[in-house]
This record gives sequence, C-alpha cells and structure tokens, in this order.
Amino acid sequence: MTEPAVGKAEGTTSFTDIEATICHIAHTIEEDKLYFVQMAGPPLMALLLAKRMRTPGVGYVVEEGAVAPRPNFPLPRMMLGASRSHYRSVAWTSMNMVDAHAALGFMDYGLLAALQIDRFGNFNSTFIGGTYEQPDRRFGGPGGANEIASQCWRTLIMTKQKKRKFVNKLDFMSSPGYLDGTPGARERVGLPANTGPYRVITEDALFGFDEATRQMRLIGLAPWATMEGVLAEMEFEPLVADKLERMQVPSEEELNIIRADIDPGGFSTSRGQWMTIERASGRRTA
Amino acid sequence: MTEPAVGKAEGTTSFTDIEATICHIAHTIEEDKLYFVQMAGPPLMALLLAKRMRTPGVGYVVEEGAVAPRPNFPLPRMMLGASRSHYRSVAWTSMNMVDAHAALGFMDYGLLAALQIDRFGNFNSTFIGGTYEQPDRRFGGPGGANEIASQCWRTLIMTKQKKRKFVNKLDFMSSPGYLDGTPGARERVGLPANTGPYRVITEDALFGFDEATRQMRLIGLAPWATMEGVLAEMEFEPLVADKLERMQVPSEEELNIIRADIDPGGFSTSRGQWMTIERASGRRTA
Amino acid sequence: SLLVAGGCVSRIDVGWMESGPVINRAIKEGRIKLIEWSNGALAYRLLAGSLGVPYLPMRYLGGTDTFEQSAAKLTQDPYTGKPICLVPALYPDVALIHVHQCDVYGNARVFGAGVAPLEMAMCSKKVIVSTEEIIDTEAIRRQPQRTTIPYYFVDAVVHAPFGSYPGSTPGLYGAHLEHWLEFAAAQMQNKTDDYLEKWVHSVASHEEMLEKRVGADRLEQMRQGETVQEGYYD
Amino acid sequence: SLLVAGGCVSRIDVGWMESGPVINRAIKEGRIKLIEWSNGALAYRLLAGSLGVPYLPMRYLGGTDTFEQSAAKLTQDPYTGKPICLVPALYPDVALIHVHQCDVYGNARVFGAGVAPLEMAMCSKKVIVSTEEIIDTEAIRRQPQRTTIPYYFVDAVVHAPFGSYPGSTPGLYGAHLEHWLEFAAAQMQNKTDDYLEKWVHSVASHEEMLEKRVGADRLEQMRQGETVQEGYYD
Repeated sequence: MTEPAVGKAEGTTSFTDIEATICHIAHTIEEDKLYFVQMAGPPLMALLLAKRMRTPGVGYVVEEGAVAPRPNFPLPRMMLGASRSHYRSVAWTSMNMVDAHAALGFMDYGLLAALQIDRFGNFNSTFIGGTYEQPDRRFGGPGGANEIASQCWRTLIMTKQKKRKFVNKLDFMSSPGYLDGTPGARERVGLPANTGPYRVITEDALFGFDEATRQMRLIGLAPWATMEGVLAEMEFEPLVADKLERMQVPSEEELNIIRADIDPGGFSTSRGQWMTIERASGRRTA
Repeated sequence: MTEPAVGKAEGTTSFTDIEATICHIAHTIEEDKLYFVQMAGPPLMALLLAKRMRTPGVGYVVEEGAVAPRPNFPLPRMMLGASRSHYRSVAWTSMNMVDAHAALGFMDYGLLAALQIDRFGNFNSTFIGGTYEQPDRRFGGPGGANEIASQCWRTLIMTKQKKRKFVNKLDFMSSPGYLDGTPGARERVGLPANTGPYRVITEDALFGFDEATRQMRLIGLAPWATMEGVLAEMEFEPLVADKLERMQVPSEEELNIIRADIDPGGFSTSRGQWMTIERASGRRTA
Repeated sequence: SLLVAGGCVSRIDVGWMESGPVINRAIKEGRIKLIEWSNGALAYRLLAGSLGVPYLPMRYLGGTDTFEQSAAKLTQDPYTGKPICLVPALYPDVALIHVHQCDVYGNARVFGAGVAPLEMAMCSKKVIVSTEEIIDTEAIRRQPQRTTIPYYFVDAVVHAPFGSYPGSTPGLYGAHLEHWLEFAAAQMQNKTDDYLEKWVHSVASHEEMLEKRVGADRLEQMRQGETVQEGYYD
Repeated sequence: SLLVAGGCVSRIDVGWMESGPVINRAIKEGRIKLIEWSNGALAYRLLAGSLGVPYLPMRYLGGTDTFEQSAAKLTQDPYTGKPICLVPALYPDVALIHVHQCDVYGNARVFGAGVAPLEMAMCSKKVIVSTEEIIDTEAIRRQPQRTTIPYYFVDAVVHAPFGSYPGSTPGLYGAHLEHWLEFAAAQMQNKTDDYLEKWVHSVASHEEMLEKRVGADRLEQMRQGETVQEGYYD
C-alpha cells in the first residue's frame, strides 16, 4: 500500500500503522530513564522520536554496546553503519558489557518488537506456522530480545493489532513474558526477580499487565480505534481496564521527524498500512 | 649485612644472594616466550635483566594488566608508580584480562617467589610458624602467585637456599605445585592440564622436577656451591641429576644493570647476604 | 544465506540471522540444523571461551523455547540455592576479525562499539585479523590503551582495505546500500547463484572484486558517505 | 594496616595485603578474621559481581590451603564432567575509585593498566568516584572509546587533585616515596597512632592535608617525578 496521493482533505493526516505505533511508544518514554533497545527498527525509532520531541535526557543503550548516544540525524538508510547512530555516546563498549549492565538492573526499560505475543507477554521472533523442524516461515530469531525481555525491569513490546499476532499459543516462545503467569514463574527459571513485560503497544491500542494474574489488560485506545475492533483482532480476550486512556494522534511534527531524520526515505516506516485520520475528531477517513 | 668495603681483591666480585638468584633466573629466560610475572620484586627484575642482556624479544605480562612492556629505565624506587614499568606496552588491560590470558594457555612461563617450598613444588606465601589462626608471622598472602602457579604451562619459582625454605611440610600451601605428586593431582582439583612447576632457583642451586614422581631434582649448582652444602640447607632430600649443570657467576655488566637501572639504590637487592667470589675459580672468598 | 546457498553450512548457532527463502528451504529440506540462542547468549558464550572456563552462569534464556532448543542448562546456584541458567563456552575453530589498524604482529585496534571482537579473538583456536591499515609497532606501543587485541591471540594478519565491503567500517567508510539491495533482490528472485558468480566466483581476490565490480569511484563515494570521524581515529 | 590500627576492620578478604606488626597482632588477638583468596581471585569475584551472576567458574585456587580457607567450591562441570572451581560474586557496599578524568555525571576515564576499576564500579552497591580533573560531558561524548565507567554506575563524584597521594597517578604525578618510608617506620616503631594523628586526625580534609602536611613544593616535585606522560592523556 502506498501513501494516499496529494490532495488529501484539509484537517486530515496520513501515516502508516508503523508510524502510529512509533508515536504511541514515544509518548510512553520517560525522561532520565535508561532504555535497552533492540539494534534497529521501529523500537529504536520510537525512542529517538521521544528524545527529539519531549525527553532529551532519556538514555538508551543498544545491544552492540553504544551507551547513551546522541545520534547524528538523519540516520543512514536501513540503519546500516554505526557511526551516526552511535554518535556522541558517553561510552562505546560491547555486547557482553551492556548485557551485564542489564543483568545488574541498570536498565529501567526494555524496548523491542514481537512477531507473536500471548496473554502473558511471552513472545515469538523465531518462526511462524508449521513446526520447529519444518517451519512455514523462519525468521531471524530472538536477536537481542531474550536478554532485553529477561533482564530489564520493565519491557515495552510493540506489535501489530492483528489476530495472528495476539495468539492463544505461540508457535515458539523466543523470549519470556510472565511465562505461565504463576507467581515466581520467571524467578524459577533463573530470571532476575521483579522484572517482566510492562506495556504492549500497537497502532490501535495500549496494553498493560494485571499485577495478580499477569494477564494482558487493555488500557488505552487510539482515537480511531474501538474496543470491539481491537478485541476482534486478538485470539485471546485480554482483561480490560475500567477506564481506557485515549491515545494521541501522531502530530505533523512527529511524522516529519520520522520521515526526514529517523527513517529517511521511509525504508521501514512507509511500508506499513496507511490510514488517514481527521485531526479534530481522531476518526479514520481512509 | 653490607657490601664489603672498597678495596676488595682484584679478580673478585661481590653481590648479594638476591642478585645471584636474579642472574641465575635471567639465564633461564627464553627468547620470544611469554612470561607471567609477579607484580614486583626479584622475579620481575630477573626478567628485565634478561631482556636487557640476552633476550630482547621476550614478552611478559604483569598482574595489573600491562602486556609486553618495554620499561623505561631506571625504574622508580620500590617499583612505586606504574608508568615507567608499564612503558611502551603493546596493550594496557586489567587483572582479570591477563588472568584469562593465562587460563587460555597463552603464558609459557610463570615467574614468582616463595617463602617456603616442598618437594612437589607447592609453596607458601601466607604465614610462617604457629597455626593459621595464631601465626607467628603473617605475610601478604599469595597475591598473584596462585593464578600464575596454577595456570602457566611452566612455573619458575625463586627462593633462598635455606633449610627453613625447603621444608617437609609447608606451614600453609598458598599456591599449588604438583600437590601430592600423584598423576593427575592438579587436574583433579580443576587446574589446567599439563601445567606445573618447572624450575626452582636459589642463589646456590637450580632444581627441576622428575616427570614420573613429580619430585624436586637438583640439576645445577653455582660454582661456589657444593651438593653437600645445598642438601644441608634442605629439610627434604631432593632427587639429584646424574650430571649437574654448572651455573654462571653474575657478570659485572649484569650487576651494573641491576644496581643502576633495575633496582636503583638497591632497595630490594642490596639487603640480601653478601658474598665475594673469585671470578676465575668461581670460589667464594667471603 | 550465501554460505547456506553455497552448501558450506550444516549447523548454525543462531542469535539472530538474516532469514529468507534460501535458509527457509535449507531448513525444510533438513540440510541445516539450527541451535537456538540469542545475540547476547552467543556473545556470552564467547566470553566464557575467552575466560578459559567451560561454561558461565547467566541471568536469561531460561523458561523459553529458545532455551529448550539450546544447549543451556538450568541448575541450582550452589551458593544461594536459587535457579540459574548455564551456557557452554564457545571455542570457534577459526575467527575472521576485521579491524581498523593492526601491526605486523597482530596487535589490533578496533574503534567504536562492537559485538565482541576481543572475546572472539581470545576464544578462537585460529585467529585471522584483516585490517584497513597496517601501522608501526612503535605506534601501538605509544598508545597501549588503544589496543583491542594483543598479538599473541592473532595467527595471521591480512592487509585488506575496504575489508568490510559491502558493510561499513565506522569512521572510515559507509556501507554500499545498493549492494545490499541487489543481494536482497537476488535472494527473492532465487538468483543467488548469479549473485555468487558475479561477486565471488568470477573474481580472483578481494582486490579484484573491489576494482572490477565496485570501482574506485564507488569506493570514494563510500568514503565520503562516512560523515562521522569523531571518536574513532582521534 | 591503618584501618586495622584504627579499629575499623573486622574481616578481610585477602589477595595480597601489606602485612606487618599491626596486622600480626590483630590476627593473634582475634580482632580480625581473614578469608584467603588471591589477587586474581578477588578481581575475578568482582568480575562475577559485575556480570550480575552469583558465581563464576575458574581455573585456579583448587588443591591449596588457600582454597580451604576461602569460600571457593570444587564442583563438577555439568558439560564435561571435569572438576572446576567456583568463586562467589563480590558485591561491595561501597567502592572508592580514583580516576584521571570524570564529568559531573560520573562518566569516568582511567588511563593505564589497572586492577579492575570497571568491575569494581559495576558490582558495588554505592560508587564514589574521586577524580584528578572534572571535564566537560561534551569532551566525554567526543571520545566515547576512552570512557572506562559510564555514569549510571556512579553515585557521587568528588574533585580530588592528588587523590592518589601518597601513591601515584600514572601520567600525572609520581608517588611520594618518603611518605611510604615514614609509614613503614611508624609501623615498625609501633607509632601508628602518631602517624594517624599527623596525617589524618589533625587535618580537616584531603586539601588541608596536602597543603599543610605535604606542601605545594613537594606536590610540584611529585608532578615532575612523573617522567612518562606518553599513552595516558594522548
């Protein structure tokens, strides 16, 4: 799908689902906290957007060992080449070093993407369909997701609001959420105590986790989304908060920064599903 | 004891037992090998002497992480201050890093000093006399000796030719030789295979170890020393090689380098027992 | 993918791998076996290898299918009695490590953040360092702090300017984006044989590949494409 | 010895310690308890702590009385079945680390070879960095490779020129040899109380000690006594 041709109605704005998710995540980023972020892609873009817009003092660390960089925009296409994304770090270290920083509890938040997620926030990035030996489609594997999801205090996970993403049973549990949801499940397999998934973010919705049952709970909706629409795009039924937060429509400034600086040429972000939203109402017009 | 007054007989030379041992060790140093050497003191001095005199390409690593330095002579007194002893290293690392290099088998030789040693090359640097809880005299402890003696392929150990040094039973086994001397004794306690003590060097004698029984064996004598004299200064009786190597008399050049550059002021080396040797015969005159 | 396409691979320890039709097919046909890890777990296994120990305890992997498909073990910490995951050391047969600067003995400098070049050099049985630049040993000795890999871990040094091609060497040249797109297209169109013929089999050396398939102009563009030098060579 | 003389110590994990009459007496009188390690084993325990794991396997200590008087354990490697020694992680309550340069956030640079400043910073519950010089954060960011300790491990930064006194800070100033001789003599003559009075109790601060007990001339001599700058600040 491509961006709607010029001449879209006044008072509307168009963006992809990926751009929407990036903006939603960016709105959750907290100033002065330290984030452990997957090497590339939308999670990192979301953090960079927040850093540009609202939280200049937020720190982040990437797997390959750059600590708290202040990237040189625009970033290179496809994020190839480290020099601009590692620019003005406070330290250049290595993968084992930053993983140890996470093991020690210095990472407030983890930030990553999932192919499939279950009600306890466990997620898959390994294969979809078929069996492990005969997968329909093999993906890259957890990459740095396992260490991030295991070791950070709170993990933020992005995915798409699709039934095939929110599943009853993962094809493969690449990285841990709350495992079977029982108390102490993570601790029993050697993961650091009191860590776990905190938010799941899609283009349409924001989820948290119930403290007692560890089940996913819908806590926010994009202005253009409905609870029914979101639930229809999930295999399992999440808990639902009493009051749902109304998420924001991506601003033109945010979209401009994404398109001009963070993902110039839109290699990642423009390939999603386009939508057009009426700014005033937040309703979808296309 | 102090250095004999000027006016010593022509054709003689005077030095301390420590200087003699340093020179003896220096003669065993092999070109292009890598040595792991205790932080300071006579073992390091011996290596530096060899590097100056005969084996410029020998490499050494010290505990605190300097790799293959080319020291800036004269070294500071009491070896206080790292900059001159770490000068022109090929890498500056850390203690854990060089210990790992040793664990991996990159250190050909270890080089260190012992307070007490037994027939299997186990040695003590912790306390002398009394019990562990009520020691007569407590010393510094193994320092880096345990990791050196455990992990290097071959360990060179210096001590003095005194009955209280070569004992039947150590007051404390700080660092391992061949333990109880049985085959595989080191491997059974987790030490790297095929490692162990190789030479013991005193002012008067040179010892190796029997491959089968792992017992210490006398293999060399200083020109001024006799086998009887050496055995009289050992609690246990070592094996004796069929043919004893005749060790060299320290040369004036060696002594000058020690006194001017390696231990300027003689803080360590001049405090030993002085002896005067007739150069031609190698016999002791005082 | 290229090594799989070329039939050079029978087993992969996976942290993250570039996936695609070539690997998909090889898995299904049983030509390659995968063992699951994560990027960090593989780097950590290199760390174990670099410390000369048979395994290391670590704080992740446990509880997942990744763990089940790995060789990690869940054990009890003998000090606290709590569960802890162990991973075995990795001792690769050969490591190929590309660096910014190196002397003829193998004292090597890698500038910038990186995965685990030192651990890799330490734990591998044979280490080949390729370098953008050979520098004098005296230059190494004047700045010992900058040495990443000391000489005794290195078995061979190869002078290979643009040795990261089509990738980048930070501070020196950028990546060749079009090459990556060409490679992706070849994979999608099932034309990896053509790709390998053009870029590998039809050229005798790395230098010939750079000269005939890339060209001096493009290499110069890659140099100019690296806009950041700060922090690397200074 | 001074901390023991001052009655501040009840237990020491020993790698190597400066021994002498003060410590000898304290041991015999049962006022301090020692636990035996080695320099490397203690640094390795800091490494364990810095990795966030409860223990690490290692290739030494086993077989000795040192091992018996330590908290190391001899276990079986679950991968190979071979014996391997384990040591527990060290998590000090407070670390005092002196560095060459540091910014106000605690991003710190230590130049030269060193025992384990980074591991110490990582595993300690509270970290106080004292620094010869406070530098601008932009200077830190321009050369990220030179940072030894990133800010988030550091709880407090203290500007303390000559903070290594009477020791040296390599590349900047040499040690004060006479002070060490004075200290050794005080110990031998059983006069550590006098020594403590002169150098510690009678001065209100590190600065006052430097000014009144050492003096500007001597500090300048210490600076000149450091003949090697190469490799540290460049």
